[in-house]
Amino acid sequence: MMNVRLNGQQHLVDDGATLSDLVSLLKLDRDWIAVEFNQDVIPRARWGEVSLKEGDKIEVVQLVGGG
Amino acid sequence: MMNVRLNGQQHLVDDGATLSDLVSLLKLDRDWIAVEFNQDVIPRARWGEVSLKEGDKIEVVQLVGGG
Amino acid sequence: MMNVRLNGQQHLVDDGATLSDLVSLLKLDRDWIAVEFNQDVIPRARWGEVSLKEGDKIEVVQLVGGG
Amino acid sequence: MMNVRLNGQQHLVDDGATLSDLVSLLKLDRDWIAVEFNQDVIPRARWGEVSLKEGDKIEVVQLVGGG
Amino acid sequence: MMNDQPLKIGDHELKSRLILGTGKYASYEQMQLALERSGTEMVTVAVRRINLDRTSGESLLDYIDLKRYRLLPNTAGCYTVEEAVRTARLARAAGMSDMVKLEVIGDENTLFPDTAGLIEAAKILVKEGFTVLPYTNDDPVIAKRLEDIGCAAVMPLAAPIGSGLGIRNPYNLRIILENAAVPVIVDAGVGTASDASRAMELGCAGVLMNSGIAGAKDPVLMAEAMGLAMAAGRAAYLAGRIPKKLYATASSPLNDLID
Amino acid sequence: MMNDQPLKIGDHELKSRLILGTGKYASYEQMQLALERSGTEMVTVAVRRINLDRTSGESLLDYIDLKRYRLLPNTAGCYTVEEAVRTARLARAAGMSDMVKLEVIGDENTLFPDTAGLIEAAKILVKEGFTVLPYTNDDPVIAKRLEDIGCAAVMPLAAPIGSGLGIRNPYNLRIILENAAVPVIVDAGVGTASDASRAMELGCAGVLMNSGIAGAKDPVLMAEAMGLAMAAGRAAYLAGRIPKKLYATASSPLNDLID
Amino acid sequence: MMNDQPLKIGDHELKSRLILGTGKYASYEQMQLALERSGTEMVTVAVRRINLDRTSGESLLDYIDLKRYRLLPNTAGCYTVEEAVRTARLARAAGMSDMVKLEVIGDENTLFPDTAGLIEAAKILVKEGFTVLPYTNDDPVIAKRLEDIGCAAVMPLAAPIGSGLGIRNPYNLRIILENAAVPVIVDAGVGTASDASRAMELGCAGVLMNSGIAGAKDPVLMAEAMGLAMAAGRAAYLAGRIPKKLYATASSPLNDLID
Amino acid sequence: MMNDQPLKIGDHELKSRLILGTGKYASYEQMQLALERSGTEMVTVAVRRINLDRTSGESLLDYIDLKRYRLLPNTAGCYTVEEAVRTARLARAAGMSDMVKLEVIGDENTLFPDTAGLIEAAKILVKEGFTVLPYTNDDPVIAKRLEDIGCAAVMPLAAPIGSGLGIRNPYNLRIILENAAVPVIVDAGVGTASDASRAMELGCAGVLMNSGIAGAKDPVLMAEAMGLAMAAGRAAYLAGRIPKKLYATASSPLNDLID
Repeated sequence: MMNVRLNGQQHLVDDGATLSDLVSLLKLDRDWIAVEFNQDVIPRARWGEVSLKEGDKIEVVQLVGGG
Repeated sequence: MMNVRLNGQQHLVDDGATLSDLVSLLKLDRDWIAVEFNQDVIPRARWGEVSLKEGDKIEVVQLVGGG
Repeated sequence: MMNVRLNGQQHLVDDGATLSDLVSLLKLDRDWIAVEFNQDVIPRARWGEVSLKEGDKIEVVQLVGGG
Repeated sequence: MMNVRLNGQQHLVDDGATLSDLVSLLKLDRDWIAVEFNQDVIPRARWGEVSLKEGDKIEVVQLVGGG
Repeated sequence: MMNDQPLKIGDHELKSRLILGTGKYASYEQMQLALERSGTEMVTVAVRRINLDRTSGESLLDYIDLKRYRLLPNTAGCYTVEEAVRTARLARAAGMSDMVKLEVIGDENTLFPDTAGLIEAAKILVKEGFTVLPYTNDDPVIAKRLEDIGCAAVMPLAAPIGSGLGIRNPYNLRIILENAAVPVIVDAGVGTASDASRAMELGCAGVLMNSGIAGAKDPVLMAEAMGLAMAAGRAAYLAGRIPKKLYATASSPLNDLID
Repeated sequence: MMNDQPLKIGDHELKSRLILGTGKYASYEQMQLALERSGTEMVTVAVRRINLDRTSGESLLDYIDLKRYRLLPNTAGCYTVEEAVRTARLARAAGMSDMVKLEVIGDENTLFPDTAGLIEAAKILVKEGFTVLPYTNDDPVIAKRLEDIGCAAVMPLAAPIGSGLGIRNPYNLRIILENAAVPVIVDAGVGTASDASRAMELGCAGVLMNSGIAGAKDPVLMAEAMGLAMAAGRAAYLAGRIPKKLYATASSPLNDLID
Repeated sequence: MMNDQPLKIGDHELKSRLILGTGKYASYEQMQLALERSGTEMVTVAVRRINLDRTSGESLLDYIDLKRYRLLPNTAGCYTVEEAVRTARLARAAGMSDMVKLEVIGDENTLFPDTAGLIEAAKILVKEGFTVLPYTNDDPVIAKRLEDIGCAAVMPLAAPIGSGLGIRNPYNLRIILENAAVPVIVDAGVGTASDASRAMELGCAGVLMNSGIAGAKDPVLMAEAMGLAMAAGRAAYLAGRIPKKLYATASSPLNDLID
Repeated sequence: MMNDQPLKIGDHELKSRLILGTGKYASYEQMQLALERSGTEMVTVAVRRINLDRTSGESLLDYIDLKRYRLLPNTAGCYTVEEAVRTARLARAAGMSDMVKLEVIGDENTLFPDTAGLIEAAKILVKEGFTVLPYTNDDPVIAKRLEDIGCAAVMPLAAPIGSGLGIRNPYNLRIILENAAVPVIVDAGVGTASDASRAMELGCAGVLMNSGIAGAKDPVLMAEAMGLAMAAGRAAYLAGRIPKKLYATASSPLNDLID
């Protein structure tokens, strides 16, 4: 297990997990969310290629109501 | 024949003519016009009862565009 | 003695009293006041000529602050 | 003689002339004018120390009406 | 679409709160299209002598579908009580309507009403059973008096007739509105769509206009604009606008920002 | 109904010139009804972290029919160029739209833009292929610069976000309009229907609003009002209003009066 | 200092164009200071019954130097022609002035005039030799009629008495000014210095005020402000302002810039 | 006369809060009279190349009494940071003043500032010890930034230079005033006396103007008007105006009326 920083909080993930695994674990609807990995946006199609390492910073965002 | 004042102008009519006669002579559409006889409005139904005399003042008006 | 209506209230005055007497009795400064007697304004110079009768209506006014 | 660029125009000055010489030649009132020499402002007190060379850019300005 | 009360003027009910004049159009056809496009249900007409020298040709009323539009005759051009009253009576006789837009004009340059004459004429016509809609200035005292003597509505001007200046004094209009029990209809001065909306947002019951439409470059399109503007302003009034504030309030959430 | 050009923003075309925010409604259902009733075809959305502690429940996008409404993600809440740029990139990744309503906020009380940061962020995003719609102040110099660097529109505020003050400075807006080759869309400050009409009458290409609708007593009815007001103002602009005059011009004929 | 014509009202001439009310001050001393500081030369006073139950104590007139200030009695509080006429006559008898600020009030909430009653009362008083200054609304027709029947000035309100709203309808005021041959004096509604200046810039002959000064936090300082504002506005009117333009014109030279 | 604090700008103190430009007068004599009559204590001047072809003749400074008037050189006509900074340095060298009215112009038609350039130039000049008075737009974010980097005052425009439009957006000005710790001086756009009063009534520390005076029909009289207007507006601000209300409040007593 290792610690990543997910949306500003500490989060434990399995060694070798990818962004895709993370999104699955969180049970998030893959449409309409976006993922930033160490300040780079990762297109949905490449989530499976990005393996997480200790200390990585991940932002998972969605679209909400706003003006 | 006698002179009446019709819409501000002198006008010759037959002796004994009524308002109804006048309107007919002028070939006016009886709907949507109104007649004032010596400053009294005469309802359409009574035009036939009003006989003209020398010097009578008659106004015949219609509805026109306005704001 | 008799009753007059002075500024909307009943007021007792001596028989034969004049407007001038009334103003004196009230100890009013004669400058800058005006007197109305039964709805007529009486010039200052004529106050002595006006004798009061039972039921007369008198208004004595002054100038006050206003806009 | 050499050419300098004075207020945007070519201008001939003696070899070895200083800013002070230039100002004198132009018969300018020394108060209330300012001199820029190759984009540096030169304080009035140092005008005598600055010798001109071919191609130098000089701006001599004054205060005028403005809002 | 919104559920709104009809506008009641005397015994009459109108779904559209826009009243249109029929003067100054380039042609009757243009007028007809403008009326149609605006959605109005009541139009003003003037009363004038028949010109006996002219062959009459077409008449205004050939172009107004009376099943669709109610007529509101006016007394435009009358400068005295007597002229206005006589004109109103003729209008009723001609048009078979008991409604009259009562004008007693006080001055030919401003076309402001002669309010004293207006009140006098209104008294006479109310007594004779007319449904009187007086064109008045924006003076709250006059408006109240007109209501008190039995007028079915009061119609203050927003600005001089044909001026297009819009609502020059919304303060007076607000005072009139707060004190009126009869419909307050802005009459005259509207120049563009937002003027009409603004009148309705203030709480007016309706707007009467003519020059703002007939004088536009494209009168038919402006008529459509005005119809929309009336509906917009009325809906906004009923919907209850947000209060005005000097500072900002965010419309997107303040939390859950990335960092 | 009038024939109008669609509003073109970059490669996108919109028939409705009203852009609506999706924030601050009492419920998603209310928002959905408001969008529908307004006739809008483009809605703004914000980008926010998914809250991992909350069971997600319903999502905004369950209530927005993407066949009907185009998404315009914003960068609301961003106070730096970097935040704004990152947020725009995330929005694109999430929403599959290349459009962004770019906000770089300069102050939390007024929510006025940081115009220098705005220009910097706009440059970056234009280079990355975004269709950038910047929320800006009403400064003509800034507006021109934003256009020059490739923004697809400029969106000056009418008044502070959520203030409802309406168009505080129509003079600046007119100058911006006279000098712009891209659409000028009023963004923020609209409080009621006539404000929207007025923006369109000035010649604006569109209006973006949120609080004016969501904060009204009846948001759904206000949404309808705003949709009507946009159409009214646009039509009035195209129809060409009458000039303003100090004095009156009669709308009824001056001749053929009785005497 | 500028050379200006005095303000002529009937036979009276005034150097200061500011007329001040004397009501609502915290004390006579405060009023006295305010009058002094304002530079006024004419003050309004009201006519009221002497209260016979109160020991009279000090009187207003102990605090008004009649060599310095002319008295302008008013008929404030009168709601009928008869009351106003009787009050004016009493005022003349009391004050030995033939001037009267004529008020016939139409409504207690707005204190707007009853213009029909005003005209009637003015006719009576003009015939009796009064110099009549009528407090009226901003209706050009009423203003003209008051002038025609012999009033020495017309005094339209800027806004309701005591409201401080300033000049609500400069358009009407302009029309009144363009058509008046007697002095037009704004009476009522002025709230702050710039309101007074603006009235004078429009071309008014003077301004009459009371609440704007007496109700200020520091009435004596506000009186000074108003005196200055009147002089400022009058001078600006006489000096002839620059025209308004949408775009800029440089005030510094465009040539001889460094490069 | 009122006791007021002097206006402090950096180390400088001014009794008069009016700053006058010296451009565009018909003659130096006229300018001199205007300065005198206005009561100003600080005048702006521009920096321009000496024209070597012209015999110099009289100079502006022959007509400005430097014991009476402080000089405030401007950087008018500068479109880049570099030009503005060089011009400011030259001004200091010529005028022996450390003050500068900093202008970095963004567009020749509006003469609106290039605010990004303005901030950059201000930073440089503050570091070099200048007392910087920046001419800026009315954006509260820019105003705050200018203050934060050490400007001695902020000088937002009321309207475009020379436009005479007056205070176009008092809302922005109020926000700037509420958040500023340095003097806020309205610079540009003032057209007549009441505009100047209004700026001061909002709480501004001063007003800078040129075209409004030099372009008037009678500049010397307008200068006097502006001096009076500044004093009037300042006094009204300090005196505390009455609140605005929709309805009336009587200024004469309500009791003791005759009946």
